Amino acid sequence: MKNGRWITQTESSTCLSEALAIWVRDLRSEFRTRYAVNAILMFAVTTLIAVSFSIGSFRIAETEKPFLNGVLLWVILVFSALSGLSRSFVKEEEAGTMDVLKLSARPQAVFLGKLFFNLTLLGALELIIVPAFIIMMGYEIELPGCFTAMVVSAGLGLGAGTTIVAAMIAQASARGALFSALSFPLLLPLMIVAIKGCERAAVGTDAAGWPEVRIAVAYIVIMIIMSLFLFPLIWEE
Amino acid sequence: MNKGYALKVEGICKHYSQTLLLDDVSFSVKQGDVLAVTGWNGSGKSTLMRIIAGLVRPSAGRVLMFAGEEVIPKEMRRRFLGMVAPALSLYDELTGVENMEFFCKVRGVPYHRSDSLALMEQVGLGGHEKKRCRDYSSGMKQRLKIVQALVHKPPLLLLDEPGSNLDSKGIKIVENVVAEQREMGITIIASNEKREVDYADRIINLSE
Amino acid sequence: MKDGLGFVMAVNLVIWFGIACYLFALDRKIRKMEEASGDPRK
Amino acid sequence: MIYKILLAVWMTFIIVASFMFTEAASGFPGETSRILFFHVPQAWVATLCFLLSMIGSALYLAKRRLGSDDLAHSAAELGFLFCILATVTGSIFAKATWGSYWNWDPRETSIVILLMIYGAYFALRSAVPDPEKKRVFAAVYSILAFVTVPFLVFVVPRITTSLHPEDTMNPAKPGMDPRTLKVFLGSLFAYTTLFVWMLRLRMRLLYLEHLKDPIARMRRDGGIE
Repeated sequence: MKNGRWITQTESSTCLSEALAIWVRDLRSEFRTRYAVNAILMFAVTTLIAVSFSIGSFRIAETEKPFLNGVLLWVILVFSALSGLSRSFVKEEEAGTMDVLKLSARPQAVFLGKLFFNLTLLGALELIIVPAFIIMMGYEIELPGCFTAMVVSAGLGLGAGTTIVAAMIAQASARGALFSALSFPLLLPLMIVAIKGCERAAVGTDAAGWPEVRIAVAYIVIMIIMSLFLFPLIWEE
Repeated sequence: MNKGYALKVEGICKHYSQTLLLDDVSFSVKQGDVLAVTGWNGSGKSTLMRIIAGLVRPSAGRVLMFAGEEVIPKEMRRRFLGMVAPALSLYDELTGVENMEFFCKVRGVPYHRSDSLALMEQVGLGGHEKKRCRDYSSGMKQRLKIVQALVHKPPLLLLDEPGSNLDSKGIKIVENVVAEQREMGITIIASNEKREVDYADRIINLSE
Repeated sequence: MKDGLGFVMAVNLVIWFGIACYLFALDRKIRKMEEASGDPRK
Repeated sequence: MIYKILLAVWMTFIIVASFMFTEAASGFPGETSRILFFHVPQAWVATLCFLLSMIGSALYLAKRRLGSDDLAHSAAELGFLFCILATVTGSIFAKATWGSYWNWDPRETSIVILLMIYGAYFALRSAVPDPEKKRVFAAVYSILAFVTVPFLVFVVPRITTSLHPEDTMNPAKPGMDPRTLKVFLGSLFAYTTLFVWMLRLRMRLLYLEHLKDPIARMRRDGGIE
């Protein structure tokens, strides 16, 4: 051991730098094992194919399309997210690395790191599924800008709402079922808002000021702030 | 910057469902001390270590760590301690050096690949840094855990059965680490191995 | 006042008396358990 | 003890009054509007429980005193009960007035979400073995759920109105005549008192359970930091 080792560096790690380190580590592990990605994409692709195969782009009447396509899109997105977003915490618990993480990073940083990771997964999910959905279901959208804003903000809301729940169920038994049961009541308002927003964007009339997008952003801000307060309580014994 | 670090453990009790695991454990250690905690299996050695590390909340009593005069707040204690324990495991899908990189960065220690490689070299992991931890033998994993606990040069070092899975060379490394830490800070070893208990100049037996 | 209404009211009253009796019985049972438990607070 | 007997008498008086002394509100088929003397107080108690459960949870997270967790747990249980009652009476009323048991008017949505939140709360409480973690997780979840309810109650109804043909009229306040209003408020008071009585019973029961278990007894009196 070099003799200079005694002087303890006053660590200057900010919450963000710790979170980024956790995020990068999670991405690297995920890239190698691909547990979460497989779970999410498998679910999403199969449901999308099942839906588009059975309905196709003609079965729904033209007037109904904006609304019904919005519902189908968000059913696919929310439930495929619910099938994989708990993976990062659950794997951490099963591998026994949660204690090491507790000893090296502050709770807020762990939350943010895992949140970024979940948002990356959701981003990948949306990038693949939304365009495919639009093409396969013949979903004409009048205001693409508003539509993308809605999809992105609701995706962020999905991440914000489920990350702390994933942390809790990772330390409980019956994890998979519990995660959906706990997350769904919290996500339902967001889902209703997202469906309405997509319909409004698709129809394209009276979409001034993107009301639903603003509601989704409010949801994101509230959930992240609440989670930053509550996460340390469930993180430390 | 060589503050006199000290650790005070007062009246620690811990109950699990109906059993009383730890009953009023108290001691205090200061810089340069090496303390051994012994006791039968299930006497609460590991639980006591986890309470000191702040991973577990005691049913009663408290743990205070002093840097010079002022008390280090509980949330900050994690920056001043390193822990090696059978229950702590590293990231299997990452390679040895990636684990080191993660622990350096997450602890805010400036990460230089060369430093990490040098540290790994010293615990006999030279040349293994590219392999995934999954492919490490349990002895190699134990050495990596020891290195990981020292990466931020902690004044308080908690070693829970450090010699487990280690060959004679590995045990030499543990002796080195304890000797090095003795001058610099506090060491607490939880073990029943006679060899490891002899490192200590004070012993606490949880089973009496 | 419709004829059926009296009947509905009667049913409600019966249900309420059942609930009230059950609650009173529960209250007494708990009070006994509290006395038997040697509770420091009492 | 007195207030319990008074409550029993008062509730009987309310039941009689809601059938005998008030006229059925106009605009509703037959006598169906009388259910409001029972449906609305139940929904009110269910929401009150949700608030109490949140307060108990916040107190528990702050002070880690078992009493607060008992409050949160009992309030959630009673909330679940009254929520089911409100949902049932609500759909009976919906069937009588609009011909369908369920047509997702915003109030029905929020009651059902409340039901799901209570269900999830109990699922969480039963899925965490370690009692300490269980209480902390339940408390955290109750607070998180409480934060999303305003979204549902205030935000969603306004934008979902165009989702479905909006044919509901706010049944709670159909321009009450003074006599109905008096009985309605009386019923509200009766239900709240009944709720308080049941809540205290449940909390005393939980307290007794804690007495049997030595650690909780120490925790409960000591109130560890």
